[in-house]
Amino acid sequence: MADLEAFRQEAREWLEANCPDEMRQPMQSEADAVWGGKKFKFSEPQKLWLDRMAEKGWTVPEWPTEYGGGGLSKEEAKILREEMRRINARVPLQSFGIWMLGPALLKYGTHEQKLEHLPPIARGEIRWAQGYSEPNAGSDLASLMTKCEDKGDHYIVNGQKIWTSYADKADWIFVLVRTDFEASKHNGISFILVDMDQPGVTTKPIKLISGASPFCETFFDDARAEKHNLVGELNRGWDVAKYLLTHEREMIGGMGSGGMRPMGDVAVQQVGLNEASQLADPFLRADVARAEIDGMAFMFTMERVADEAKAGQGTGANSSVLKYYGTEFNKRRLELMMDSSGSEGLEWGGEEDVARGWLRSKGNSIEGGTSEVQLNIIAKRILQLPSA
Amino acid sequence: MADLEAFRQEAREWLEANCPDEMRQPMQSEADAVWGGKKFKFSEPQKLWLDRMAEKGWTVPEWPTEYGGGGLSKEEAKILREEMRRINARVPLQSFGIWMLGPALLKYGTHEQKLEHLPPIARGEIRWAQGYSEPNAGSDLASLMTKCEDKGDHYIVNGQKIWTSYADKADWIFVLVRTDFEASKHNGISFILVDMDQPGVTTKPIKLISGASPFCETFFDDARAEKHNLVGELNRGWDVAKYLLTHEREMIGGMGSGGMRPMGDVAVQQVGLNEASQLADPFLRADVARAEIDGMAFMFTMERVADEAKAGQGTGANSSVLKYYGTEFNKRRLELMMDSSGSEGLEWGGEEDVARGWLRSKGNSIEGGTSEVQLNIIAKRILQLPSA
Amino acid sequence: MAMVLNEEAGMLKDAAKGFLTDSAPVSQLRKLRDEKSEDGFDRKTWSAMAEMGWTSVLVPEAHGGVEMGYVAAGVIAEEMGRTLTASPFLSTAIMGATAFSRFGSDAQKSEWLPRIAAGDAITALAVDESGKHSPSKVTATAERSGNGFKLNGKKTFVAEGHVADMLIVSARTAGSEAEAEGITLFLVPRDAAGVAVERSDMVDSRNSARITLDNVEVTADAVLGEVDGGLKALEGILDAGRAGLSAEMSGSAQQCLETTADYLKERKQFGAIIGTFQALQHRAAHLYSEVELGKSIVLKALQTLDVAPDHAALLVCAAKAKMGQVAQLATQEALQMHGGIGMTDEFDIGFFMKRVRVAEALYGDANFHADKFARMRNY
Amino acid sequence: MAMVLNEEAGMLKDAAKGFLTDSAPVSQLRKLRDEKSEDGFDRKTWSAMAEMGWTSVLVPEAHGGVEMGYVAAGVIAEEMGRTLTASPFLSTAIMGATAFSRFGSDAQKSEWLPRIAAGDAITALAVDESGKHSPSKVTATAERSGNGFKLNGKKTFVAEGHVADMLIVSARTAGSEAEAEGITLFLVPRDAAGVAVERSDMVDSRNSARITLDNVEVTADAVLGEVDGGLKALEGILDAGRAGLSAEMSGSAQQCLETTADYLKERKQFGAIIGTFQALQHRAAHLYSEVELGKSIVLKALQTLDVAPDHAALLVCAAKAKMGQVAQLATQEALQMHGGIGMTDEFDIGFFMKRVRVAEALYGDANFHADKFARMRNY
Repeated sequence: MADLEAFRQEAREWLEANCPDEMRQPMQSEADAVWGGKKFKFSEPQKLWLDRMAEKGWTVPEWPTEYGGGGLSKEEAKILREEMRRINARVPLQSFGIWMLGPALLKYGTHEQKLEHLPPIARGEIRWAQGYSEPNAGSDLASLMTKCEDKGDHYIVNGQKIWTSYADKADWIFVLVRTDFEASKHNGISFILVDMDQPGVTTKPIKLISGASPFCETFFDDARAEKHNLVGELNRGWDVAKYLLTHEREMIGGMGSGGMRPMGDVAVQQVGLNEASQLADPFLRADVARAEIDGMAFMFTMERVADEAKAGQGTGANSSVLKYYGTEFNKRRLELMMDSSGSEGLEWGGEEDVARGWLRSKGNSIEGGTSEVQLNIIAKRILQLPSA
Repeated sequence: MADLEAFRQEAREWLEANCPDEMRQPMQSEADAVWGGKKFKFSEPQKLWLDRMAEKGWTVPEWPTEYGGGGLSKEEAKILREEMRRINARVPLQSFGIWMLGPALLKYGTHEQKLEHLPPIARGEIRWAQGYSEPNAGSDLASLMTKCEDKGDHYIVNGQKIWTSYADKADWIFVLVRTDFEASKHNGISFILVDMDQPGVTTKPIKLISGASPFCETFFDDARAEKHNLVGELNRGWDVAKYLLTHEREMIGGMGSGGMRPMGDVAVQQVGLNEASQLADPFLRADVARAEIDGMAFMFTMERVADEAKAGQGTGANSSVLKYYGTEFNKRRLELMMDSSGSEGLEWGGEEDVARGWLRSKGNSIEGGTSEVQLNIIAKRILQLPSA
Repeated sequence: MAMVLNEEAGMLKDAAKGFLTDSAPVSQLRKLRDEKSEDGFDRKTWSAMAEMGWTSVLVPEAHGGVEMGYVAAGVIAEEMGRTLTASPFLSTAIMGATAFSRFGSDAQKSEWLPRIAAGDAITALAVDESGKHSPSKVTATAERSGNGFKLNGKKTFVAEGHVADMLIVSARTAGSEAEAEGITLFLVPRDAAGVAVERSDMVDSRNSARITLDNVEVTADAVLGEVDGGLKALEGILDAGRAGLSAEMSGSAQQCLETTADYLKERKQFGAIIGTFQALQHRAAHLYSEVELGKSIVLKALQTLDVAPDHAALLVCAAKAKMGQVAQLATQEALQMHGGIGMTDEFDIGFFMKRVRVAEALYGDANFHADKFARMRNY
Repeated sequence: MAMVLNEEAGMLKDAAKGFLTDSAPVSQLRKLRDEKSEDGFDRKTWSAMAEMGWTSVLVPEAHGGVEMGYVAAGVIAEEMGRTLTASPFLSTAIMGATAFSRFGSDAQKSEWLPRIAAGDAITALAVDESGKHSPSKVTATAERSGNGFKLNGKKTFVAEGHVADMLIVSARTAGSEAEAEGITLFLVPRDAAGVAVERSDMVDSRNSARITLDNVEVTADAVLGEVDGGLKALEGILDAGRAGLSAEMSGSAQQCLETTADYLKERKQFGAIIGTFQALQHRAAHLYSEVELGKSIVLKALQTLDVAPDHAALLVCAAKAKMGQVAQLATQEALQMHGGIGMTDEFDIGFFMKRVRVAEALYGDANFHADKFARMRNY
């Protein structure tokens, strides 16, 4: 305990001394997020803050120091987060490398793979994309057909991925490929890392109904991949993919809560109160109150699932409950925000732009495993209902 | 048109002269309904009214006169109903014979069968029960196993039926039986009429959660059926059954509307209004208004489906929409009645007894083909979605 | 009145479907959006509609119209909902024609109805002043000034406001902000001095405008209906518009349902046509049932506008509330069942989702109408 | 505080499940109903509960209790919800103990808490006066009379009212009908002169009574908490009861879900186990998710009652609203998925549906609590 207090003191002093003032202001929009990578345009304070944090290993506090991490314990990492929040320090680096590839490499990668790929992630030098879905393999991810052939000292990849987040801004991509077309669906898949800086890899942004293009189509046309960049065993890539999907599910499910303005407050601001000090639209009031109660129950469910996991109780399949309920709830929340905003919320490019968030939310229950897939998982893994 | 006016005049005068005063009072409860049959205890005015109406053939106004009907046209029958409503005349006779067996016999029966069975139905002398469901053939009605064997000059029936409405009060029963165990599921079924006044047929009432026992189990133990009482072709009973199910579906679906006190009125009476003259429970108000709107839309859908049928438009499968929505709506309506009534509605044997109606409504979406079966039908017949 | 389309309406429906599918499909709206059309609708298509008599569907024969009625107008609106055709049909052929034929003076009728019938004039109703619809909440003022009135105030969410020739504006001639009495309707030419119109960029890529009135002078002839008693006419015009929007949403909901059912019959996942999955079948079947209910209440509302317009308010209220809810369910289910492709701008589902949201909000959303319904039913 | 049961609570849960499943399953309630038990609960079972320490779970150690807290009380209530065990646990061990330990005078504590702990006394809260719960709507009166008070009025929906030794009654000492101020709580022995108790025949076959107070005289010592300021204590006692009911409903919902999942694995229709039908799978999975949410908010409410009872109101409100809605969904889905057999009295689902409806209505239904939640959040 004394050690932890000492760590807190040290962290506090270091942050106070090293976090630039500009990095202590709340982010104004998604555009203020630092994603890193070769193509990223840093502001000076962003770069300074990232470099200083990466130097300490604190962009990935719990990773081992030899791979660019801070080597902190869970408790220390928690203290670091608390101290960062204390001064409103921004997260120095967001990345799929940190959230997704990193954990997978730490679990399934070789020492050499970790040494090669983890430090550049921690320093924000390489930005990663995820190559999972294909046009004919959406919910049924395992039916993917992107082909990876063994050419002796290297692999050649051919095929098309879709829904690759920010692929047009990424440097490398981790890809699920089929390495055995004879094996049963789940058994011929491998997990491989591909450098996107080659002619064989091209990307095309997909414009969404929200007007933004956070996703791309990614084409592999005789793209080369090195043999040492195969993660896990050949044809056993599905294990890695499943491990990652669970991570992703929790990440997306969690969007249904936290950090958002309470619906009731937004509604009051938009619609106003009547003489009885109640929301002037009584039907909206009923919908908002019921939704806020559900949102509260969902938030505590996230907390409980985490606490149960810590205590070694509970079931891993609960991540499907969080993904399902969290994304459906987020859609409902944004429908209510639209109800609150009336015609103002229907303007395109308005200041608050609730409409774009509303439209974007519709994808939550599709990406990372649709709601239908989550319900299948709950029915089968938790309720143990039989398959047809 | 002149003929119709003459008919109206004649009907009006006859009703005025012949409908007993007691039969012009609204029914106080389900117990006032006249079901007829050998075991039925008539009050004097009930019997008088039934006999007079049966004499005119007006218990079944549109059936042919030779089978005990009134031989009226659709238009005349409508006028008769209007004139009866004008003086609040009660329906002289309710019966599954009129609603279900009659239409089936008129369509599938021989002249002899009609002559034998329809007039006693019209006069309320014989009360019929329906023997369809079996303990292991609920939604999957066609998997029924009640056996009917050919014994030369007669049949012998063995097996068990369940959910036979008022079987303990009925005289005869129309039964779906299996006459060919080799044929495919739908092809070995026959439709047969069985006299219940024999030792081989016994009944046992089923007590429901609502406390009432409108249904029975019915046991056939070497029960005898006459050969001339087979309706339709041998092994083609499924056609008759399907025809009847459509009738039943519409009947049950229709319970979701008409003749009931508006939900809003009930809620106001129970919960009261606030200073703004709005229902004092604002959440209940929202639920009730939305439900009343749905109820209105449902009522007009019944009207539209009927008008489309008259005009030769529309699809027969729409009866599944009415059954599905009508019964689900009725359940919702009664949940709202319970919400309105609070603890008073939770008393058992209270005057209004909303609780019994509430519990009874839960069966609506099960009997006559579950909601799930109706949705299957809509998906397949109307939307033409493929089978697995 | 039987709840079926008569032969005339049936023929109109076929003709409308044919024309709109060929000449004004969703791709036309997409093009107008992508090319940032200033008009926000296609004038050639609008002229063709006028030639077919659509602009005169509610104009009395005496004023050059075909006077087919609200059911017929609804048939056209419904088909437009299927193709998302952008046009001033709602603002002008439905609401403008209703305004003049039901509430206009003889002079106003003679001046405007023939022009509407001919497709020569576009009208727009300027009612809302804030994000939420509330027709009696009027702060725009009209002060007596000489023989006429001087108007001041702001209006928002004015459909077709920036392309209209004539604005129908609600303003307060007496009473206080939320009072029902004291509201008057005025005819204000869009190019009158003191009128500023700014087009809003809406999520559905359709026309909507903010309007500012700065000492706009009009004569006494500019009053539509009664001075101080304008709310009745305003509600009459709005109800025509609400019924039209309900019919439009009905068309959109049907289109989304059909497109989705087709997709379910094609798309394969997990080695099977996804339309064989019972969970999706049941959701599609439930949606079908809801769409059927919506169609019924909309038809009833339109029929009532034809035969007893003064008694149509409750039904219009129910229709707008129900259809708004059903159409949103339809777009949401359509998008989810299409999966990722439904999220792309390239695909049409997003256009339906956006337009339905706007149509749902315009002239009162489902909550507004359900609340009004409850009040009309005395609870 | 981690949202998991600690070891002690976990052991209590196992013990409770074992005892209730063996000694007080649903068949006990059925028997009590069929035999028209006058008590409405089984006194032997109640004594056994007292021996196991359940009646003292909220009684401080100083007064002979085990003082395990609200989470522990909730664990017992939840298991009772699984077996539908009828007993005065809620009225006495939860609400009676809360009333005296949090709001009683020293004398009241010393007199009543040991008796509650020992299972020797049954208490009942008499708050409602009409079909809908509204604690501040009090018309029963208590007039000063000599050194004490004279009570008049009627109460309804009093759980355990006809078997209670002591009634806790809200009455108005000042103010008008719906005012928050002016309410006082009184301890009124059930056998006091002027008290008439009539048992109501309830749909859940559990105990509920109508109580009439006709010039009932009590001394000043009979006041629980503050004169005129009794609403705070009343809400405190109610919140304990509401949390207990929420835990009970959580148990019932879980039991319905599990029974249904088991049935889906067994029942065959159309040549297949019905649990393979995806539509039913998705509905069961959705129900599972809702039950999980309900469990979380109930646990949080109970934990907050333990650590910060004065700040638990909003969470209790949310828990009762959410769990009421979830438990009703659970009983409705269970019945529908069981089909015809679920409708029979012979099967247990009906008992769950009936009890959940009563538990949902008792001390405020989901609408009451959602409305209160909105008011507490200032909208």
